[in-house]
Amino acid sequence: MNFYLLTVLKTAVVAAALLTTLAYLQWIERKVIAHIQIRMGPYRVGPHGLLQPLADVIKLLTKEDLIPAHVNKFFYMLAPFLAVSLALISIAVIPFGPEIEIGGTRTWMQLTDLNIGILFLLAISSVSVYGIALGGWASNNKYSLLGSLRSAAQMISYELPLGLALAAPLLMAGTLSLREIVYAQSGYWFGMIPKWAVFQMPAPQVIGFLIFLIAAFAETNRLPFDLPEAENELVAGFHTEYSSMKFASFFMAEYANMVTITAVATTVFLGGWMAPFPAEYGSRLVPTAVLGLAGALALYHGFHPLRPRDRRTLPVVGVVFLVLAGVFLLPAVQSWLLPLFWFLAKTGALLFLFIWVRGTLPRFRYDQLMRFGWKFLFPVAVVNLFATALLVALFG
Amino acid sequence: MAGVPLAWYLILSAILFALGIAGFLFRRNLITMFMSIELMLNAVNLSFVAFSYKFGRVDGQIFTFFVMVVAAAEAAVGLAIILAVFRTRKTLAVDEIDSLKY
Amino acid sequence: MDTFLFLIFAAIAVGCGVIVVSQRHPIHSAISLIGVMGSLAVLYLLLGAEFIAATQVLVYAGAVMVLFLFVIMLLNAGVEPPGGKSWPVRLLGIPLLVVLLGVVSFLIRGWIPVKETVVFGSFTGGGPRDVGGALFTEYLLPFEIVSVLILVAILGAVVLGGKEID
Amino acid sequence: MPADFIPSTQDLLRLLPEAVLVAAGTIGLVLEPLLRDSRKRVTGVFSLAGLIVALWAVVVSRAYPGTAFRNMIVVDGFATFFRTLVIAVGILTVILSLHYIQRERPESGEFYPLLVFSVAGQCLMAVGNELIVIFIGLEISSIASYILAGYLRDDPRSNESGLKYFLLGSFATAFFLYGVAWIYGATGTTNLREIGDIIAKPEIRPPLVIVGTSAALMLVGLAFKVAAAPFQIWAADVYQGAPAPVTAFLAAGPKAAAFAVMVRILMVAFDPIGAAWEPLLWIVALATMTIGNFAALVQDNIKRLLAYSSIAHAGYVLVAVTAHSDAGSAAVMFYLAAYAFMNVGAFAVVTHVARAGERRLSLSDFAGLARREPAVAGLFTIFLLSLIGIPLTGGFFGKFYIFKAALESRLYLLTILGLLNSAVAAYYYLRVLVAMYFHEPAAGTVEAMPVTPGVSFVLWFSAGATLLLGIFPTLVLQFADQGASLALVR
Repeated sequence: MNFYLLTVLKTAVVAAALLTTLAYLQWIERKVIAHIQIRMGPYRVGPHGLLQPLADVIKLLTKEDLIPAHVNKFFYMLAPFLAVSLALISIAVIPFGPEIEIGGTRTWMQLTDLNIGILFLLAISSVSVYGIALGGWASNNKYSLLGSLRSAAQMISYELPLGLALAAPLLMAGTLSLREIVYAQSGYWFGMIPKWAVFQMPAPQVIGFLIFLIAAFAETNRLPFDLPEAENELVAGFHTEYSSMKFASFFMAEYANMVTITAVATTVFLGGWMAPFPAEYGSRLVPTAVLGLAGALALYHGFHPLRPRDRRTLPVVGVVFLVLAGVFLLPAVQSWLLPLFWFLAKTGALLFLFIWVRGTLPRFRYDQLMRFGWKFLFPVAVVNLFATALLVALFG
Repeated sequence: MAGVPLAWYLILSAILFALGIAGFLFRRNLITMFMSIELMLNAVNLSFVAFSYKFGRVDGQIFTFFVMVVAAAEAAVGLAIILAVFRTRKTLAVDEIDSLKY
Repeated sequence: MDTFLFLIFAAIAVGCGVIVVSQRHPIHSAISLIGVMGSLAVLYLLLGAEFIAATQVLVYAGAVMVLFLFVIMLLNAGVEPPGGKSWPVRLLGIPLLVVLLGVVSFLIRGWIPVKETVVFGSFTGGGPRDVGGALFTEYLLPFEIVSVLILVAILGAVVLGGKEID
Repeated sequence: MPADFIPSTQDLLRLLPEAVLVAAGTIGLVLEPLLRDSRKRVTGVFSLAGLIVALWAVVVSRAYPGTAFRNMIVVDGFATFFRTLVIAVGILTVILSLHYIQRERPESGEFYPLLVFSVAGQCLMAVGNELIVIFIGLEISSIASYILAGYLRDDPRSNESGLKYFLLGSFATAFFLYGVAWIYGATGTTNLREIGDIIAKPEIRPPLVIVGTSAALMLVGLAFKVAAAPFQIWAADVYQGAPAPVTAFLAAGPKAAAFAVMVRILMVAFDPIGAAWEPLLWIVALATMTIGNFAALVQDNIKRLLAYSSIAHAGYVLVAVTAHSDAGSAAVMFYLAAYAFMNVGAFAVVTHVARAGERRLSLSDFAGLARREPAVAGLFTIFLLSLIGIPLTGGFFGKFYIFKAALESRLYLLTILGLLNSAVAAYYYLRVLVAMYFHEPAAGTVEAMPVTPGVSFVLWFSAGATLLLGIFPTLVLQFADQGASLALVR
């Protein structure tokens, strides 16, 4: 098939999937947080509030697009656009799976593979601070400015440990291309333990992974590091003056960053699309088992409903899950569905962790945040990198 | 396949360098003057990379790499100095910073 | 295609460069400077310097300019008052610079033959492997001593910008 | 990894002084936060020890002449001379600052590591045989100097000085770099010797105008660094505003290293096109001397006066560079050595007389100094006489060798103009002498203050060195002669 056509097709698929994910991620977050706080969460719009994201989108689109009189128009308009486009662009280099063949066409489950892939990601993430910084400045409001100054300082500070933590697994992979990084993590120790960077000899990157995760919270401005938008100190921080679609853009950017950074964590530390244990122990049956179990659970609750509405909705959900479980058994699609499953499962687990942490931990104070970043995280990341380099040089 | 003449890259570099000089000479805001210097350094980098292409070797790019490191170091120190000046004088206009005279 | 890309990004670079030096507000200058740096990164890609292109965005746009923006916002630097350097300086300076530029361009045109062209993809020695290899073998000494420079810069930033004691 | 890229022991020995300096600076940094505020001076003492060890390391690496790190650096007599010189200046500056920094900014001990790093950068400039190394050395030295000039950050004069030094220094760096880019484009190399070889062969030489332009751009950058006309504007403000010991350092160390780079670039890389740059330097040298001397005539602030005098002295040195000969290079080296001592000595006097906060800097503050503090005044007299170029001082032989080299290269007009300039210069130095010996102190002048041991050591040592160079010039001249001829070995 024509290269350009294929690329356009792939881009369309990825874009559609990503945007849907972003919309529903917010629904998932609200649900999860609600359950942590023993509430119901979105419930009204559609079954289990499933149509809530759609309603939100309609609301945001149709709201009046206010531009306050005192803002710097150009940068005020530019900032959300920058934020969202930079957040979305990084997905282009993430590999979701290996090279696959569909209908006689061979293609990679990745939009493009750069031999500077990691650098590209770091570059984009380092530039993405401008959206927030400019938005806050252009709003011409002291709270917004403070929020954006905080975010700039925070993102610069935590980018160092983030980059250093990323560098350590690169030493073992010996490449900057994300695709090759995943391949460097294929195989199993003793036929059992995956050779993911977190488990890889000679220098397992457990500490590196933790540093990366912590820094990732700061980079995405999520709790416990969401100081740029700390409501009780800064009204809403950098997006106080934003409404309607522009507000939605900032919102989307935050979630897109979250998705990207968890996808990077998966790719670099958790072996990307590689299964956690070998096929001969039945790893290819795991998706079926998981989905089947979920389907069975849904069916059970559907027949023993807690709420009247569950009687109608849950069985449908259960059937859908069971069908999906069946699909995973078809050999024709297994070659590309399985890697995708593992990739999404790992990314999803990390995203859940993000939400979980938000529901659990309190916010840091600003000076604590800075001190933690510079005086703890950064030195640890440096030591981790040195230790890895030493071990790789000696035993690699 | 016809490409772009290498000379165009070098002329672009010269234009940016000249713009940097102009900015340094005509602007009065310390930060803008400093940014003009950064513009000049960027112009130099473009020249290095273009020459690196000309010789088909990587050493011009290495030089660019070092220039970037130096630029980052200069930025850190320069902005710290500008902050210190602002702290004592509350101005960024270069002609108001003139206590050193006869 | 090459020519097209070059012309677009060269135009962006020059346009943003002009804005850098002509705008009165430092924020506008800073953002345009980021524009210059970004388009230079694309030109580096066209010249086959992938690693340098990535570092250009990472170091300049991602670190240096963030620092600039940060300081501008911190000091709340406003619009430069009109006037500026005396008019004779401008009247003399601008034509002088233009003439100088013309001479330099003429020199370059005479020096580099027009048939020496840049074709995208024909030089592939600028990947991370090549640059890294050169840095750690041939250019080991500069690579090591540049770390001293960074140490000095950090030290300086702390000495000059650190907390006030009183 | 190919084995030949791993530096050999010899390579490392050739880089020993720089390594020692960097190690000393780094350890000083680690030491600093461990010290209580009243004991920050310990880093100074430690840095002093490091500098002295580095001096020994220079002697060690002198025994291994040759290039190292794939021709990146070269250890020859020239390099050894300048390494010794800048380290010596570093030592004197540290001793001079021990009391000063304690008094003006006691809570911070980073001053000395910065100074040591700056010296390390200057050493790299002295040994650099490759434009990359020279550039990085230059930047280490410069950036550390910007910080040192603005070190008293709560003093508006000091941070103004740091700011001006920084802005114009970075501006100059950009020119230097653009020149480097062009010469790389023209020759395909940044190694000085290889550049020289390519330029020397007309059949493969790139167009002369291109080489000339790149040389000119690099010279613009270096002219800024040595404060040569027409790029001397920053020097007066920077030297006046910087803390007095730092000014002493700036006028001696970085300037000497920049001259080392200039001489090496001109003599090694651009030697074949001497005819092109000699006339240019001729004009620059003359302008620098004249502007420096005439501007100094009207100064009332002693630091500003010495700043302009420093510009004028850079002009004399440029005369020797213009000579474009072995003798000229030797004269450059000798003069810079002599100037370093008299300059540091003079600023030691200024440090002492200016007192806390550097408030007493005008010429009238020197009135009657001879009566109040005869020893200080006497030593200052030696330095001033040397700056004028009176026989029996180092300054005399410095000028003597410079003009001798100029005459040998048949620069008759420049020599005459230079001598006239020296005569003009005598006037403003004599003004200081007259004030010290014949003027009554202004009303309300403070009583004499004991000279601190550090300042006193620097005073006596510099005076001794100045006189020694004036009485036995051959001691250093031999050393310089060997170095100068080595720099030209092809």
